[in-house]
Formats: sequence, C-alpha cells, structure tokens
Amino acid sequence: MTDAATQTRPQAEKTAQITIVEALNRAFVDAMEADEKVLLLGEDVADPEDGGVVGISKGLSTRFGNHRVRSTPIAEQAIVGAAIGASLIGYRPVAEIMLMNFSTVAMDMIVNHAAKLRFMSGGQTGVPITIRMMTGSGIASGGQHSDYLEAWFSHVAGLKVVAPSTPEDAYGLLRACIDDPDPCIFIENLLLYGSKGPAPQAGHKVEIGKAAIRREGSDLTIVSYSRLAVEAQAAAARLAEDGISAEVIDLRSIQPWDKEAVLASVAKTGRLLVVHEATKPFGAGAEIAATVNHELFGRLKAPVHRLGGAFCAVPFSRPLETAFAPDAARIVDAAKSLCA
Amino acid sequence: MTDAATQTRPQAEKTAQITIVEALNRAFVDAMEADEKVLLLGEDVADPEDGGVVGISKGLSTRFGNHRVRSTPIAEQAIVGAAIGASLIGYRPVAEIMLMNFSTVAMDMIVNHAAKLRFMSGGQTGVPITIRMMTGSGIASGGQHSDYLEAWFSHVAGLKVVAPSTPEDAYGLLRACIDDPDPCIFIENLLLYGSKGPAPQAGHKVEIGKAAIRREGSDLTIVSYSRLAVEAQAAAARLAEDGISAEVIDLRSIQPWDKEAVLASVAKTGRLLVVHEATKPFGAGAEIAATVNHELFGRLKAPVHRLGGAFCAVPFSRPLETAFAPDAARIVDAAKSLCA
Amino acid sequence: MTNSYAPDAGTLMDIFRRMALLKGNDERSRKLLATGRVVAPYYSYRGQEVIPSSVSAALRDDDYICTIYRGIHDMLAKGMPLKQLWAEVAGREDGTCKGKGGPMHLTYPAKGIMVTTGIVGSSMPIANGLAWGSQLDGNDRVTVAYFGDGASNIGAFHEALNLAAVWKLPVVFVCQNNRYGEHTAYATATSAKRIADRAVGYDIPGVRVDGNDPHAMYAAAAEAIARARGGEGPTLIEAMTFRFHGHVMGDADGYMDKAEKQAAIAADPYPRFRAQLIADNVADEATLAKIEADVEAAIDEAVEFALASPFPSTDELRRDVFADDSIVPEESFA
Amino acid sequence: MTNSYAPDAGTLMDIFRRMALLKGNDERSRKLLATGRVVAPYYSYRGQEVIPSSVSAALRDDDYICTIYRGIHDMLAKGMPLKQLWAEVAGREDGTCKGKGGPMHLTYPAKGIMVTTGIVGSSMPIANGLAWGSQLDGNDRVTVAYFGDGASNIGAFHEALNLAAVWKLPVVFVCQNNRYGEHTAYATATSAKRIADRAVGYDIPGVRVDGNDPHAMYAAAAEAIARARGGEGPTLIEAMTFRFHGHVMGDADGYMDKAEKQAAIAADPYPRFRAQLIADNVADEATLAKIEADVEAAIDEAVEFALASPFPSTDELRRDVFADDSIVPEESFA
Ligand SMILES: Cc1ncc(C[n+]2csc(CCOP(=O)(O)OP(=O)(O)O)c2C)c(N)n1
Ligand SMILES: Cc1ncc(C[n+]2csc(CCOP(=O)(O)OP(=O)(O)O)c2C)c(N)n1
Ligand SMILES: [Mg+2]
Ligand SMILES: [Mg+2]
Repeated sequence: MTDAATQTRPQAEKTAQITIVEALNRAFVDAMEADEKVLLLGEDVADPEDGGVVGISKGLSTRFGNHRVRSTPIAEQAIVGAAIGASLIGYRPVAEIMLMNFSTVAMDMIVNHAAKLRFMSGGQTGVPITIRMMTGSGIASGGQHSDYLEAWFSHVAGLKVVAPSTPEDAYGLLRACIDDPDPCIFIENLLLYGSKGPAPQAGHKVEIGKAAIRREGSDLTIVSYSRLAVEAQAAAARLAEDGISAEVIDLRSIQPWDKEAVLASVAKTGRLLVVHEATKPFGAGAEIAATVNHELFGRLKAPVHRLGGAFCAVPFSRPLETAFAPDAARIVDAAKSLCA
Repeated sequence: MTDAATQTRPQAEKTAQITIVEALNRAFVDAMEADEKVLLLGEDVADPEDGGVVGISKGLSTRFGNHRVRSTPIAEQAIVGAAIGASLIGYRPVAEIMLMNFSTVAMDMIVNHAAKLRFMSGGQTGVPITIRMMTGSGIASGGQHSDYLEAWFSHVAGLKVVAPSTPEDAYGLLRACIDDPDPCIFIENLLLYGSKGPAPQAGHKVEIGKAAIRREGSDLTIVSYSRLAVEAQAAAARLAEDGISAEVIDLRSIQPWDKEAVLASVAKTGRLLVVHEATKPFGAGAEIAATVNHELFGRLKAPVHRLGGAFCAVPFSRPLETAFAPDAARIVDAAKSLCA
Repeated sequence: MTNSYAPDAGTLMDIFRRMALLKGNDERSRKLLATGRVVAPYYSYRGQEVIPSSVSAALRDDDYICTIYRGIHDMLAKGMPLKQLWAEVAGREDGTCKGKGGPMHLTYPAKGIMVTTGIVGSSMPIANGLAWGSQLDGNDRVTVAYFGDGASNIGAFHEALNLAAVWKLPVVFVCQNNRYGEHTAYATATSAKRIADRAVGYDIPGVRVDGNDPHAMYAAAAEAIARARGGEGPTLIEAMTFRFHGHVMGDADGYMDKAEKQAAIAADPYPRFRAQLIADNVADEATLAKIEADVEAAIDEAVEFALASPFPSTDELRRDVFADDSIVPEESFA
Repeated sequence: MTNSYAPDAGTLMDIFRRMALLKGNDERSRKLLATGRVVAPYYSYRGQEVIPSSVSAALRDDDYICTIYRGIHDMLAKGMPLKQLWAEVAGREDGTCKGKGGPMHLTYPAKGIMVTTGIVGSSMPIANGLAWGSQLDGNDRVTVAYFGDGASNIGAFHEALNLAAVWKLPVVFVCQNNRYGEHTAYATATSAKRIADRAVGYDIPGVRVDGNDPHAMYAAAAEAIARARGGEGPTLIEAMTFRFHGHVMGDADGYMDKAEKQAAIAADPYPRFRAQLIADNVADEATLAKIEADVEAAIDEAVEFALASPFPSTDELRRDVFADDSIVPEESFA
C-alpha cells in the first residue's frame, strides 16, 4: 500500500482545493490534450447544451471541437453502441449515461457487447471505453434516479468498475479508465460533486484495483467506497473518541477490488464491517464478506458485518430517504456492536 | 422442511414421468383454466408460431384464444411493458423473454418499473407478472445466449427469483409465480428441458422461498439450484461411495432464499459448498456464503467454499464450454477438500 | 381532422377550467419550492397546459394515462386531487403514494392515473399493457401515453408504437413537443422533420397539431380517442408547444434560444385563450376570474393540507416492497 | 436508383463468384452439421446470397461490416477466409476467434468484419460507432450494418437510425427481409407496410429493393455506399428475399407458409442468375462450372484444415477477458 501514504497525507500540505466536478473536468482536458483519440459523448455534454447537466464537460467541445465532444439524442443504446464501435478502431470514447438507473436501457450494449467482444473475438478486438454514470440517494430524486448497481457490473467478466470519493481519485481514476484497454464503469456520486479536496497533479493516475487506506486503525476494518467511504471516515473519527480504533479502506475500485489490502487490514484488526449504499442482499459487500471469511477463516474475532441501503426502492420523502442509506451514525453503531 | 419428504420420496412411488417442458405446459393449461386473467405473451409463443421455440406453450393459443396467448414482435421492452400495464389492471401476464441474455434490453422495464411500482405508488398498484427466461451453457450457443443473471435480479428489491430443476418444481413454482402478487423471474435451464421426473399433481404449488433437501447428509452441505442442483446430487452419490455424507439442498428460490433450511443444515454439517453456473465473483453464492458465515460464526468446521462458472463469457468451443461450468467431478473435488 | 371533433362552448370552458388549475398550480409550485419549504425536483410545464387540458376534456374518467416526470399538468387535468398531490410533492403521509414515490412517481388509479415514470420513453410500453387489458376486458377504455419530443428518439418509443399498431391497441401516443430534451434542442437530437412523420413507419395516423391551440388540440385528441375507442387502433399526436422555464427548476436555461423563448412567452396560450373566450362570448371576465380565484383558493387549501400532513414513518421502508410486508428480509435493516 | 450504379459484366461475375461461394458453403454446412462431426447452432442463409454478394461487390476491402448470427454469407462475401471460418465453426484453435466466439461471433478485422452479434438489433448501434470513427479519421470508409426484418421492430434499430441520421454517419443499414423472424411471419410482428418506409421517420433515403436480383441489389447498394462515402449520410435498404430453411438448423419450419416457401425455392436466385449470365453472354457454362468446382475444392480444403486443427487449451478461459490476462481472478477457477 504505497498509495496509503499519499492518501493519508495531511491536506494542509496541498494548497489548491478543487471539487470533484472540477477534477473530472481537468481529467478530461488533460486526457484529450494527451491523446487525440479520446472522445466524449452523451446527453447534453457539448457546450451548446451547457457542457453537461452538472457542468463536468464544460468547455470541452469549445476547446476540442464538436467532432470529439458530441451531445447525443436520448438513446443510451445508441450512445454506448457508438462508443463501442469507435473503440474497436482505436478511439477511446467516454460515454456519459447521466444517471446509473438509465444504464438499464443499455445493458445489452454494456454486458453482451462491451464486456465480451474481446473474449468472443479471441482477442482480435478490444473495447477501451469508459462509461460514466452518476447516482446516489440524498437529493430527493426518488426511486428511479438513485440506485447503485455496481454489483451487477462487477459480476460481469470483462468490465472494470470504479467509484472515487475524492477529487484526486476522481481525476486519477478517470485518467486510468480512459487509458485502460478494457471497458470501465465509472461511478460518480451526486452528493460528492461539490466536495473539495487537494487538486490532483496533472497526469496523476490511480491504478485500477488499488484501494486507499484513509485511516489506520487496529480494532476493526471498515471497507467502503463512493460517498459512504466519506461517512466511514466520519464514523471512524467518532469511534476514536470512544476509544475504538477503526481502519478505513476506501476501495475506489470494486472490480477488481484490492483483496490484498483488505485481507492485510482484517488480518491485523480481526474485524470487518463492509458498508455500501446499494441494498445489502446480493450486493458487492457479499463478495467482500465471503472472500474475507474464506481467506481468514478462524482468524476473525467477530462475524463480518455488512451495512447496505434499505431493501426497497429509494424513497422520496425526506425522512425515509435519510433513513434509507447507512450513515456515520449507523456505521458507528455497527462498529461498536462488532467490537463489543 | 415438510417439503423434504415429498422431494426425496423414491421415484418408483410415482408412475407417470414427464419432462420439464411438459410440466410447464401443464402448469400453463391449469393456470389458464383456473384464472381467466392469466395471459401469455412473447416471441413465437402462439400456435401459428409453433407454440414457442421449445414448444412450452404449444396448444395454448388454440385452446385459450389468440387474445390471451400472443406472439409478439422482437421487442422485449414492449413485451415486458405490455405485461406490466395489463397487470396493473388485474391481469396476470406471463412474459417470455426467450433467453436470459435478452433481458438486458428490458432491464429498465423489469427493474425500474415492475420491481418498484408497488413501492413508489405507496401500495396503490402492484405488478403480478411472471417473466420466464431460459438459459444455460452446454449447447454451444456461446457468449450471448447462456448467462445466468440471477444475482442481478436478486439484488433488486421487489423481485422474486426462482429456478426449478425438476418437472414437479417447474410446475409448482410456475403456478406459484403466476398466483403471486409480485413480479417473479422464472429461470429455466435449457439442458434440463427434456429431463424427466414424477408428474406433478394438478394444482401443486411450491412455496416461493422454500428449498428442497434432495439428499440428507452429515459431513457437508451442498447448496445449489437449477441444473447444477442435479450435478450436486450426482456428486453426492459419488461422495457417498467415498464415505462422505453430503446433504444436498436445491434452493429452488434464490430471492427470497430459504435461510432457515440452509442454516439448519450447515449448523448440522458444519461445512458448506455453494455451487452455481454464474461466475463466482459477485454471484448469488456470495450472499449465501456471507450470510452463513455471519449467522454460524465460530460454528463452521471449514471455510465456506463457492464454485461458479469461469470468469469469462461462455465460450463456444466444446472443451472450453465443458470446462466453463462446475460439474459433478468438480463438486466432488471441492467437497473432498472441504472435508479433508 | 374533420370539424366533427370541434369543441363546443361547454367543452371550451371545461378546457379553460383545467388550464387555469394547471397554470395556477405551476406558478404556486415554483413559488413555494423557491422558499425551500418544500424540497423536490420540479419540472415546470408552464406553457404546455393546453395539451392535457384538451386531451382530458376528450377523455372519460375511467380512461387511463401514463405520464412522465414533467407530468403534473397531465395528472391534474385528468383529475388528480390537489390535496393528495401536494402532500405527495411535500413527501407526506397523506400523499397519493404516502410520500414514497414523490412528484416523479405520482399515481392515482381512482382517476386512471396509472404510472408516472422518470425514465424517458417508458410511459409508452406500459400504456400498451393497459390498453391490452381494456381490449381484453371488452370495455372501450382508452389509454393515453404522454411523452416528450426527446423521448421519440429512444428505443421504447419505437417498440411501443409498433406493438400498439400490430395489436391495434386502444392507445393514443401524445408527444408534447416543447422543442427541447433537457438542454438539447430538437434538431440536435431528432432526425425526423416532424415526429408525426414517424407514424408512417407503423402504418398508423400521425398528426402534428398546434398544442397551444385548444380548438386544434381538442379536435386532434377527440378524433384519436374516438378511433381508439372504436377499435381502430393507435394514433400518434405531435402537439407543438414550448417549455417556458428550464428543464428542471434551478437550471439556468442558458442553452435556450433567447428570441425563441421570448416569442413563445409572448404568445402564452393561457391569456390568449382567455381573451378569446371573452371575445367569442363563451364567457365573461367575471366568470373566468371566479374560476381563477377558486383555483387559488383550492391550491391554498391543498398546500395547507399538505404541510400539515405528517411525514411517513420509517416503517414505510419495509412496506409495499412486496404485497406481503413480512417477506422483506429483517436483516437488511440491521 | 439511377442507372449509373448498374453493375457491369465484371461486377456481375464478381457477384456470381461470391454467390457460388456462399451457396456452396451453406450446402456443405448443413451437410456436415447433419453428420454431427461439427456441432454448432446453424442459421442457414440459403436463398439470401444475392444481398451480401452484391453489397460486398460495391464495398472496398477496408470498409466495415457488422452482422448477425445469420451472417456467414455476409462475412464470406466480405472476404473472411474459409479456413479460419471453418475452424471457428468447429471450435478450433485456428478459428478466427480461437474457437471462443463460435459461429455467432465470428470476427475478422483484417477484412473489416468487426462484430457478429447474437442479439437482435445490436449490429446497428455499433456500426454507427465504426462510422463515427471513420468520419473522425477523415478517410472515406463506409460501414454496413446487416440485420433482419424482425430486428426492425426492436429499440436498437430506432436509436441507431436516428443517431446515424443526426450525425450524418457513413453507414448503410441493410435489412435482409426474409419475411420471418424466427417462427413469426412479417405481418404478425411488423406494422410498417414496408420497412423502407421507416426511413421517413429519420429523414433519410429508404429503398425497398429485390434482394434476389443482383442488378437491382447492386445498384441500390452502390448508390447508398456512394452517398455514405460522399458524406451524405445513411441509407436504409430493405432487401426482399426469402429464407429457404427454418430459422435454425433442426427447426421443423411447420410455421412457414408451404406455398410461399415452394414458390420462393422455385425462384431460387442462384440458378436464375447463373442462367442469366449465360443467356446474356457474360460467361459460359464452363467458366461458371469451374468457379463452382473451385469453391467445392476450397471448402474441402477448409473443412479438412478445420477438422485437423486442435481444440483450444482450457487456459483460453483466462485469456482475452481483459487485455491483461493476469487480472483475471485466480480463485474463480478454484
Ligand atoms: C432513459 C433516460 N435517459 C436520460 C434521462 C434524463 N432525462 C430526463 S428528462 C430528459 C429530457 C427529455 O426530453 P423530452 O422527452 O423532450 O421531454 P421534456 O422534458 O421536454 O418534457 C432527459 C434526457 C432519463 N430520465 N431517462
Ligand atoms: C433481443 C433478442 N431477442 C430475441 C432473440 C431471439 N432471436 C434470435 S433470431 C430471432 C429472429 C430474428 O429475425 P430477423 O431479424 O428477421 O432475422 P432473421 O433471423 O430472419 O435473419 C430472434 C427472435 C435475440 N437473439 N435477441
Ligand atoms: Mg421536450
Ligand atoms: Mg427475418
């Protein structure tokens, strides 16, 4: 975990603070500068359409041209299909599917095609595309705009799945996904867009499959990713006040996930809590729990515990939505039970 | 597990033996006779189109009319959408999506709509539909026609997921799904269609969520479903020859799955092997393993082991396809290692 | 369009009444949401009131509609009660969906408001199923599927129109062409000169109509509804209109053509229709003013009702997932 | 269609040569598969040879195609080598895809055969991407997307045609209308009187052509390809043809109209074209017989090559999942 060092360095060392939206925009600028094969397509992504609904692609079509940055019809199969086709002949398209729930209309392109063409062609072709999707509960957008579906994509051989929680990782993972020879699913959390962090260095890349240890600890390991990795850090701070030392791992990549880092941590702490916003049954946490139980059989001090979103569609009403996803308080409670 | 008795009774007790195709056809006949609200739609399902590509719906449109049994265009969103709409006003449509991989073009209808309308409407509407899908490796149909995606559906709150392995269960689960007030995913294995078993009694229903203990044993528990539940039974027979007593549980329902039966069995045997054809990472076996590890912490004699299909698209070439899915031999090997 | 479907005076007043309600409600929504007292994503339909008001004037109470996130006008025009609507938008227990669905998933089967979807294009395939059910029931109910111009480019549109045509379903596809899909202008996304032209590909009637003119809109809707009711199958209506505000409340709408927007607002169909009713002696100022005042009072009452309604209990997370609440796995909440 | 795209004698011979190969290969395939020496799902294209033969005669080697499970004719016409084709169908190491894809996913980029899909409709969205790439590359390559009549009813068709039209992509959509989608006859599934009519909805040219007539088929294809190459955007071609056998080898085709089928077989385009070439003095019997004999010899050789090729090692399960084989989780195979 050489990376842990960079990830845990005090923020004071860095002066410039930028948001995740800014980090993603910079990643695009730098990637498109570095490689003219990088393309961007999706609904509203070009400047005449305001550079994306949250402004992530602002300025890109003006700077790199409407041929490389294209707003599309509302047609996710056509969007992903176009990305796949262009990638087969050397381009590196980044497709935006706006909200993760809309990937449900494009699953054929993603799963039957993007993920499989390399294998089915016996390695003759490859699909170096990145598909960005935003999601997350917490902004009252209800049952069809907030789902986390990372477990689906992670279950498909041929796809890589990442979910950054900081501006540096957003930048570094987007650059890594764009450079990657295989199709990558890039998950963004809506609530995190405005959160600030140290500005990444130009060219910074985060290796896909490498976790970050956000906080070191000895009593239990909390594994999470995306927004709940931030909640986990808040929880760890509170736990520390109560004398419980939690190690917090932000997976960053879910497929492949950093087994080495997680196993090393749990081997040390003896306790594991996995936290994600997707509902618990058949969620990504199950894979992590099953693997850790298998590898560290007989060496755990307590059963591996999982926390997930409620088993229901994301509800609209504020108090329900608040209760839907695990938060720092619930993480603290679960950690305390584990350590009791 | 009162059910265990019926499931393990010697086949000799029954005289009539029928195939799964016949059992499904009978289930339709009986369900459509019993309730005029039961409908059937899908590609080629009506008699002018030969009653389905494997003949499951043969005779139904002739008997119940073309208004109730309709062949559709190749348009899975339209198929599932029509089923949902009719179900909102009291019908009980059974939609056929031919092969499970084709569900990828209809995931929006299934996941964002069928699964969620009851919750999002605050219980005002419900979606009592059944969606049948066939799948399975072993007939050389390659990477886009053989996937098991039960883990995806099981991860969606609001869906039920079943996968029978015998004619009796095929009949009983289809009847149960049709009667169920919620959307059910009904998974059929292509290789099992012709396999024979005792004919179900008319009106027989299998409760969704109830597993069948196919064989009792004391050294380890093998949990599986669909075709590999049959392989697991073959494996158990071979293990018995080597003095290992395996209990075989055919889950039949994956969401909800029979935790009670599985936990009771593993509490007894102390060892668990979970086997499915879907690839292991982030598969349904992870949920079962994670749950059992959690509930029986400290009471297991060996780490829970999972077997799944290879981590790749289903390959075409015969020796690769054969090596792709776990079979009795691999189950035997895994069981032996577990018990070593 | 023949004249046999021209609206009479009573129908025009019916349309006006609905329009007044819709317009009043949109204005109040934007005002109230701006205060932060109610927090919800809001997709203003201001400028598009004529369409559902005219369509609903031609529908029966027991007909069905499926609509979209920008669909509160469609629902109010179809008879959704204001109080429960507002309670739902405010996320309260007395909302149509107990606060669980929210504005994007408002549902009210008692008035045939069967599905509201947040997924572009998805109102159409489900509308077909309702229409199939009506066809099987042998009653002559009609289903209307509302959607936008942008939605005419997604796969579900195509699959739904083809199936409806092949099965001769009693469904009317009403495209509210407000010239934008989110930030994207019509021609950037849509190849068809007119969306109505796409009907040729399904061998069904396709009509482009001025969706801001209640006379034309009503006639087109009434004819299509009569065809559907009579077993003659589906119609595609492209109703030309304009969205006065951005896509969603809070969006800066810098992507909209300023001149086009100003011209559209200058031609606001509401005051135009209002003035015409008076000019044509269909109603006098006092009558119309009274309707508007009643609308305001009803909205006052509804908002008050909504804000007084309690938030739902978090137990609701476990309810309505399945018909049988006990199936929901306990431990998911641990 | 103007006459400027009429095929000359050399082109007609080119088309014939491809047709002979295609027909010979289909016949051999059905024969060999019936013996069980090769096990694979087989979707006969017998009767449809004119279409890709004519299209490919109008394409360049560096143009791209995307096709479907019923697409071996499309690939052979585009230049896929027989030996590797047969080795793939037999699941051998020397197959185009090392036996991993099989007949439904044959791929051969060296001749522009980029994607073969088993999912109805999915050739089209991907073809757009290849065409977008060519547009960006500034070369004048054209992409052809092949698909069936049944596929014209699925969402991907609609999304792809709309995007291609809006972006003016150099792509030609070739629908092989063989009147059936699996067991379902055209009119049971398809609302359009003619699939070509659907082009209206995308404001692009739509042509229905006799896909069994090499003159007409070549002219239609050549014109569409020239348009695409010239930057004028996509064309939809509906090529009328007939599938002589069932959907997939082994299917009893009881659902097919017997008389229609007999008539189609009686009008087999292959002997018709062959006779016409002789009648028109384009070639003599000996020349054509030689071509056919060469085809048979080449197929003999290819089959022999394929059956002599070893099966791939099971290590291949871990290869080509990702570009970097080492990423594949070890324990997935435990
Ligand atoms: C499948 C899908 N893709 C993208 C979106 C995001 N989105 C929401 S509304 C919208 C624009 C729709 O435009 P139009 O159909 O014209 O309807 P309008 O909003 O103008 O009423 C988009 C792209 C979505 N909801 N669903
Ligand atoms: C999305 C999807 N749905 C269903 C199928 C099953 N299927 C395979 S081929 C076929 C018929 C396609 O008919 P058509 O497009 O006319 O092509 P043809 O086979 O006649 O060449 C169907 C329904 C599929 N492969 N993909
Ligand atoms: Mg619009
Ligand atoms: Mg066909």
